[in-house]
Amino acid sequence: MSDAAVVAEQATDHVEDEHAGHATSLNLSNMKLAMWLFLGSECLLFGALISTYLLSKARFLTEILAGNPVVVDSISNPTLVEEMRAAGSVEPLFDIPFTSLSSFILLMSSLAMVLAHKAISEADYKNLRIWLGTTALLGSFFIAGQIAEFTAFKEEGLSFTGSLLGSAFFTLTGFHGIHVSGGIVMLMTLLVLSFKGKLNQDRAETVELVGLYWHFVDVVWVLIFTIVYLIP
Amino acid sequence: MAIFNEPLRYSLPEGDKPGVANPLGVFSRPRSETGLKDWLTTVDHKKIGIMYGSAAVFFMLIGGVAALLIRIQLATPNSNFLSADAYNQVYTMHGTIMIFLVVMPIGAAFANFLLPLQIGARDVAFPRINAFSFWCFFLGGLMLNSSWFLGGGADGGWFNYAPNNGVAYSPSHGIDFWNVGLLITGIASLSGAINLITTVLNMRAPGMDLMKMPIFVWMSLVTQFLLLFAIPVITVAQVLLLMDRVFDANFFNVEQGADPLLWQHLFWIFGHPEVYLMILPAFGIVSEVIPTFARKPIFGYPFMVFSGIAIGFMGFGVWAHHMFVSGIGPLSVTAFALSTMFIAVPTGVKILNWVATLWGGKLTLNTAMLFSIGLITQFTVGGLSGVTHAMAPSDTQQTDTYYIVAHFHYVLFGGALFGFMAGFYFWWPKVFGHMLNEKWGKWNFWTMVVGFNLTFGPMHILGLQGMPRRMQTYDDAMGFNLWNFWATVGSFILASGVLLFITNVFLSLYRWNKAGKPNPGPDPWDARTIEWSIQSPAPEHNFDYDPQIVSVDDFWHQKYAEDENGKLRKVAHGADIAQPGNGEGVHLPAPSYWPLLLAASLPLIGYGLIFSLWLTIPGGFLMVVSLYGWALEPADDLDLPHGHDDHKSDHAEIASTVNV
Amino acid sequence: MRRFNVRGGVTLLALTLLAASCADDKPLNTFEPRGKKAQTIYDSMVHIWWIVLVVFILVVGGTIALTIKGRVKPEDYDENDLPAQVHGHKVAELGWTIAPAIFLAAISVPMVNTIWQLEEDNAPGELDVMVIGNQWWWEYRYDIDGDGFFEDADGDGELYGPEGTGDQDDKEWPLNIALDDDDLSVPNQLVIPAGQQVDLTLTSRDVVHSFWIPRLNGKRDTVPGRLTYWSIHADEPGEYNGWCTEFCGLSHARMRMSVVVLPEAEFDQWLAEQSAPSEVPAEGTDERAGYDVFVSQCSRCHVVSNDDQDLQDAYPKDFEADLLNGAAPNLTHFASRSVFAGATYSQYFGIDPDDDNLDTDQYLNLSDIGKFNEADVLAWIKDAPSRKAMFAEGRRGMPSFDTLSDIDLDNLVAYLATLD
Amino acid sequence: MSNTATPSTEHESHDDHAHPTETQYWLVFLLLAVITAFEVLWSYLGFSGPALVVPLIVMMLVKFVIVAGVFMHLWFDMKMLNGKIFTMAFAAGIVVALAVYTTVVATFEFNV
Repeated sequence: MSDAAVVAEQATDHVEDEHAGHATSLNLSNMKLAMWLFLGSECLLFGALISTYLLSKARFLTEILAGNPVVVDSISNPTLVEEMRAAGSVEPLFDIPFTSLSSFILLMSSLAMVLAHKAISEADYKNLRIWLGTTALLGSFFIAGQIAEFTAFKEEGLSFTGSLLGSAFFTLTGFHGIHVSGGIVMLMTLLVLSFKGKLNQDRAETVELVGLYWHFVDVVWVLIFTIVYLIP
Repeated sequence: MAIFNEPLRYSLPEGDKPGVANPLGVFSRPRSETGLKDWLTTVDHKKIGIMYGSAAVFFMLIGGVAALLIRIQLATPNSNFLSADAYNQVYTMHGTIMIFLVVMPIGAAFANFLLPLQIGARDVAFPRINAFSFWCFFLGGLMLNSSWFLGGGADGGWFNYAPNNGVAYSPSHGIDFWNVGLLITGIASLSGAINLITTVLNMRAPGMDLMKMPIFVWMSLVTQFLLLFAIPVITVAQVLLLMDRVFDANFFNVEQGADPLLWQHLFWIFGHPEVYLMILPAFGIVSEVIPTFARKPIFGYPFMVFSGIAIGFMGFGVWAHHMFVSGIGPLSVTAFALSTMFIAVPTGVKILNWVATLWGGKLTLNTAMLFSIGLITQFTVGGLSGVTHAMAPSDTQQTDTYYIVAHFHYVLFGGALFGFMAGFYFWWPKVFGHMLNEKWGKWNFWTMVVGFNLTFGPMHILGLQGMPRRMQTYDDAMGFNLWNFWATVGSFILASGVLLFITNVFLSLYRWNKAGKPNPGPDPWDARTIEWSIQSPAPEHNFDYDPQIVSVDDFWHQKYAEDENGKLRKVAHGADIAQPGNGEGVHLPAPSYWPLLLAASLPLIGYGLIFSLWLTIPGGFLMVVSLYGWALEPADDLDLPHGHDDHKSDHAEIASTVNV
Repeated sequence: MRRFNVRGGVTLLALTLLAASCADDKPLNTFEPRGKKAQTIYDSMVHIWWIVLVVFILVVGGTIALTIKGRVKPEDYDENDLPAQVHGHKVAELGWTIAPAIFLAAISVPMVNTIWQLEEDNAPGELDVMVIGNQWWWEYRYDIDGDGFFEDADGDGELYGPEGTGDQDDKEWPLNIALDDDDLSVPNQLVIPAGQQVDLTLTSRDVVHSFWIPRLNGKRDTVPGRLTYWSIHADEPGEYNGWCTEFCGLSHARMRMSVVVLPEAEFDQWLAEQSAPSEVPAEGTDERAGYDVFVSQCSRCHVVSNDDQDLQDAYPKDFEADLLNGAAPNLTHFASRSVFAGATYSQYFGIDPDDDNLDTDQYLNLSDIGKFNEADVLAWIKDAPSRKAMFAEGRRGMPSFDTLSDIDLDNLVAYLATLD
Repeated sequence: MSNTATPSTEHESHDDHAHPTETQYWLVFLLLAVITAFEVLWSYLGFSGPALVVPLIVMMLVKFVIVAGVFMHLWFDMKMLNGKIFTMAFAAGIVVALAVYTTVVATFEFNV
């Protein structure tokens, strides 16, 4: 919630960032400093979610290997349980090529975002709109991929309420997904403002701030992709 | 500071007309300067600070009544004054309220009111986010307390260990209220932390280097960093619990293989920095009060600063000492016992530096000073009892007994709250423009000292005699009768001490009104920091012009100088060199409805999560509307009174006289 | 108005202080160790207390002395006669940074030693007991058949053992703890031999509890889904009390503990007696009528081991894996214990539980020395929730049996009194 | 942390440091894409244990640093006056998170 407020403040709020652009004690913009502090705080948030996931995965796997009937029954696809036992990991659950594509899309959106910022700092409003739109679109593709993946998991029996792993996985990726969605809303807002002619070069910092947020969300996915998907 | 050196003009982007009255056609812009509407929509850090303080005192009365109920129940063995269920709710809510809705917000009240004044800024970096923080805290606190009327309060202890916090073991909605209410106050803390850190780092007056900031500013800065990094952790723990309780997830479902220790770790990673962020503002306050009334500078300023930073840093490395008996294994116990031992070092440095400040001083023992000395002595007791159970083997006998209850009350009541009382008496004239009565203040102090020590002193003995915490009742044969009785007597004396303070507040106001509202002057204490260089009460715009900072305790150095014999003489009176409080041409951020509305959407969503998800729809709608309303509303309103006046020349003149 | 008599008040206070410090009526006192482990802890903490006391006197006394010495009445204060403006003293400050650090490092060395010493002693010894926390009573399991395990706990063929034995990876805690005929389950009262270290394997069936017998050792949590290890040691026979010290829900305050320490020979005798099944009362007696009530009303949750096939069939040995159902105390030798209901109520009159010189023989045949506390047992069965708060309606805790007739209740109590 | 509270009246642009060109951004992106591809490849090569995990972690960190440094401009902000405050604010969060959560996971690992 608070990030939404911070972001809302920064998205169109000119006052703070106006005088922030002028001299301050550190000669830095207030909004940008606040954004970085917020991102520093977010590290603790995602760190807690990732550790929760790691612990839950370890405990889930122990139960599966030990054959705890409650946990085994929570996965409706019995072959999957067999595969997990054989592999000694939860790896068989994941569809790595699909997720790799998602990760690639998100990386690409980061590029689009940085190009959007470049465009507005050069007062190139046409390119600004193109790249803002592209970023939002790629983000939406990523979210669509998430939804597809969640549905597939649900069919295999890894549900949010069914097992410890499910709860941890969906909460971690869901939290990330909410962050991406929030970013998309901000990007769309910027796009509308731009079309209304209210997003000019003197507000390049607003785009930069949304960009910082967007790149951070991307970076978190870089971690999640490796830790959750690639490392068994 | 741009805000001073630049003409105080907030430029609007092209397309926005100045003074857009109703950005979404919903409201017209709030205009009132007084009355309820002003308080609801204000973005002035001083008013927000006052609201933080008043709300915290209001919650303190609720938490205090809960404390008295606990003490009545425990005054005699096998008492049935409170049922087991009621007792569990009362002690849980007492702890939760006192920590989250009293001590933390009073710290926030002082930080809000004082930080901009002490660093020479006109307001915080983000005034509307500041208002939003307050309303989140207040509405979250009200929501938490509404559980009393909606099926009972939380009954799992403030630490709320899993799996006892699950629906299976706590079927009432109490823990849901605890969870959602504290999530909302967490948002308040986090946004407040970002705001205040930015303010301190980025809005200092010219010349105010980091190492020239008052100690209170330093301690608040460390506090805000602790919040910045600790709040997300409790947020995650609470989200996990929320998922478990409301959406049937399995994070703490042992049957599915979950590990209950995960909760303990997440909770205490937050919980221990929490302890330090409650005490550090009080440390900051007494570090201002003691030098003022000892007529000496603080002893070892850099050590005070760095020990504060060290406490903040080490505060993140000791959390598992709350889990020495959880079976985390001797390796972890050893590591955390050692780190806990060594956090005593910077704390000890602080205490000894205060003592050294007293040494050789000419002490004016007014109420603020008495409370500060009360903090030093009582916190020392709490700190030393802390060392005794940092020893992990002894801790296996002492943890979860009344010994611990005694320990943390000595730290948080005898320490933090005594410090806050000192702060109230000290800064009252700056906040409200009149002094608190000294005679009543001294009664207040001595009653509280006697009551406090009689209440919590015996708890050391009770704990060592083996009385565990969180017990609804105990048996006659256990030998706890005597000291429990005296503790209850003490708690009522303590409560009357608090009432004396509240009486003093109203009495002083009444007498001041009757005496024709005499002004105490900008500098009634002959104080040291720059908030005393402006009028009392602090004018709405804080500073007429930029203070130019040359040294630590800059205002004091303006008043005193050495004469030809090298002897310090008073060369100027505070009242003579203070800024006149002329706000001509100053343009302030305009009030706004949106922070209040955005904050109000959160409890709505919270009630929705607890009772019916349908309720979240209006809450979510209000949230989206408020976010966009906020974003589209110019923070500035050029039609506002005060008028906009371009004093460029004036400012240039002031700037030219500055020696940097 | 009567004047407050200061001298009388001070005398009263002094007398109460004296009374408090002399009386030895504090069964949970942490300053009276009665066993090896508790003694180790006591020794490690007591010297810290003296150090802390000295620091306390120096700092607090110093602060107060400086305050009194330095005070100046506001009206006497001269703005032009300031005290020396000392900004600090690097050496002093470094001194009181480094000195406490060195000092703390010094006291850390024995502390770390003690931590490991207390932990290493938990290795399997002669007697291993499993401690299981329940809302709101304790279950103790004895490894009678001497196979080193507390039996096939979850029925998957893998065994739980004390530390260092058994399948340590198999750590998921099953909520249906199967009973084993060969091993012994004793609720509420732990019985151990004197002078011998008893190693404990702890876990919980529901929420986190904490096992604490202050005179025998510090505390250790029992965590559901985890095994933790601890041990106790008592020098002398006697009864030692404790209390669950981790908040465990509604009736936390009535989850109390009792440890009876017997001389070794008597302990062996006790163990043999406890391992024997109980007898079914003869047909036609009141006790038999009570037994029938037990089979129909109580055996759903409570276990009594005997050779009656009807009873064996009446309840399942494996409790349903239902978190709320849980397992209720095993009543096979109900009347051999001195406490019931989470060690909250005494089962016998005429025992002073705090008497350290108690003839320990009486624990073998309690009925010989005290009168069975029929009134409390009856009141308990009739309406347990009113005597100890429980979620009986949520199948957690004992429901009230006020629907039973007075005759049935009397007979039931009579039967329970025979279970010694 | 140095502080320069110079009362400046000029609009001091914080964009006066050189940002990469568009081509450079594309090149960085290509680098990231290649690393990602390599990560996926590595996870399919059948390594196990440290041979699998260590390179993956290293590649993850490299990506992290590149995105934070180039896309989030930390490398360029570092060069501007007081710009390292941004890096420090962010790094503080990362360091605290790493230290704290590694310890948590370790306490579960070494609990005997």
